[in-house]
Amino acid sequence: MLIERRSLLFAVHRSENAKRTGGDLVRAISLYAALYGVWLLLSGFFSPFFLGIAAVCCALVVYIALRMDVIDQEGHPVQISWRLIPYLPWLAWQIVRANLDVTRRVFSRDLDIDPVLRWVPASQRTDLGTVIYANSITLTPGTVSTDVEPGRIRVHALSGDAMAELETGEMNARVRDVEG
Amino acid sequence: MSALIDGLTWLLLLGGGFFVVAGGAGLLRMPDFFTRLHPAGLVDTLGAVLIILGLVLQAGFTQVSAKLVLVLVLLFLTGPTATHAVSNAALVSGLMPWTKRKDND
Amino acid sequence: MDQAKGQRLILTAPDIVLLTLLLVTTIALARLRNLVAVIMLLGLYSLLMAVLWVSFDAVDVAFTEAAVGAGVTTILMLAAVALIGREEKPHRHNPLGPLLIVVATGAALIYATAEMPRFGDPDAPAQQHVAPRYIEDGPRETGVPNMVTAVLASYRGYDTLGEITVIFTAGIAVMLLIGARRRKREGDQ
Amino acid sequence: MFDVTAAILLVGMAFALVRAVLGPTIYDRILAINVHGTKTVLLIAVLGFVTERPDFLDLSLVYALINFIGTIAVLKLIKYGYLGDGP
Repeated sequence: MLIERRSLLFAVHRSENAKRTGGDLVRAISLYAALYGVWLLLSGFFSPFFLGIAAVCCALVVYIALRMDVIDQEGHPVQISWRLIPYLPWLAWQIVRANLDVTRRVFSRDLDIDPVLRWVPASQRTDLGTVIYANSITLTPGTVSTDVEPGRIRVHALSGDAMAELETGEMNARVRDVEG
Repeated sequence: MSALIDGLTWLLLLGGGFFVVAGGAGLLRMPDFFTRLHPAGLVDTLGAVLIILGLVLQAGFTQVSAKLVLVLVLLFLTGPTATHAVSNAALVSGLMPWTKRKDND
Repeated sequence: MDQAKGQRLILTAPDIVLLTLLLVTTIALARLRNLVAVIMLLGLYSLLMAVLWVSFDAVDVAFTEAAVGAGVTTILMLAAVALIGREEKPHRHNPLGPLLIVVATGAALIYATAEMPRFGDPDAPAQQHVAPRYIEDGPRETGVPNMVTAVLASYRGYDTLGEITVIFTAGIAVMLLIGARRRKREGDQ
Repeated sequence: MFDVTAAILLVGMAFALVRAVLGPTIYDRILAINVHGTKTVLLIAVLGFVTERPDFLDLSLVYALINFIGTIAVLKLIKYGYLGDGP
């Protein structure tokens, strides 16, 4: 039941190794730093009064996050952030290409579409990797991930071409590289 | 320099507007729910990116630009998740995707 | 804010488009029978309304509309629909009487607006009374950068405290009611 | 140039609104309202530039979040029939 309920959002299983470790403290501190940074960015006031309020508010949010038990590898993925950098430009290029393709189909006179619904393999080791892969599929117009199971993703594609491109497995391999 | 930035902004804003309208038109033209998911993606991705980039060009290196980029990041994190959730819910509820060939199983 | 914007008398083109979209949404709302669809369209109505507030330069109202109208209200009404079912029952009474009352009330309200000052009129009583003091001395006296927040949380602090107490009490009462119901159902199983 | 963009966005919003009113399934409406929400976020950002007060952007941020939470809450109710921890 727990798995099914979580699947509404991410459709992944909570991994067994997500038990509490010393890494939690590091993650809590880095979450605090990130929250404080966002506060400074949004507020733009630097008087001691506002900086003090910021410190209290961020501490409260971190405390609530700790109580909700959402500070784990999945909720606060510090370990893969730098490996995402080479992946994002490639993804952006894919998104641009897919956008042009879908736009052409939308405006073509007889709606040049041939939708398919099929499972594609997802060979990521971690849940987070699978989520990145599934979200990358959805971000690329023309393909939408509709269901996620361990090791495979059910994809609805607007055309056979988009599905064929996904089935070459290039995106799958690149997301696996992001995991390291 | 200013004219160049203005020209680029025009280009980005009109480009973004084009994709936003294309997404809306697709939403109306497509035959069923699952095919409508794809034009919705147009609005979420290039439509949003181009318009926000155009605004960033006009705002320059300021707090406004930082907020605009934050809006973009939020849209990119929540957009696909919401799309996945709605398509998954539709699939689970038994909605069948429209297909071109009637003999498809 | 520049003068020309503040003193405008007629609606601008975006306002008219937004009002038209609001009208379409309202008609669809009245015709729909599926309550979940109704709640979602109400969220959309709030969305349009907030943009209209922004267009009227009332950003703080737009904030409230966004947080309360589209956010909290949607969730509360969904929670209510989860308890009462998703389809509206067909009407049994004649809708003509209520329609007459609504039309009469609306006409009276529109008649009353004739007495109101022009939109954004700097000579209106609301702009002449205490507003200049808040605008000129607010930042110095309260140390709060946002003027609306300065008025709500400082000049009218006790008033706001009373409001929050009322809302807090109501919230706790609602949670107790819903929570009690859930526990009873668990006991049944 | 910002008013032109605002006009284009309004056209896009009208399209999404028509789809939200027509349906036919509940999921079509959710999708249309989600798209409409994205366009609203963009429109509020653009309107801030039209009136030359870009501090309206905080509202865009709030909307980007609320739109997402609303969508997920509606879907949760439809899929499971309850909102809290369950009946």
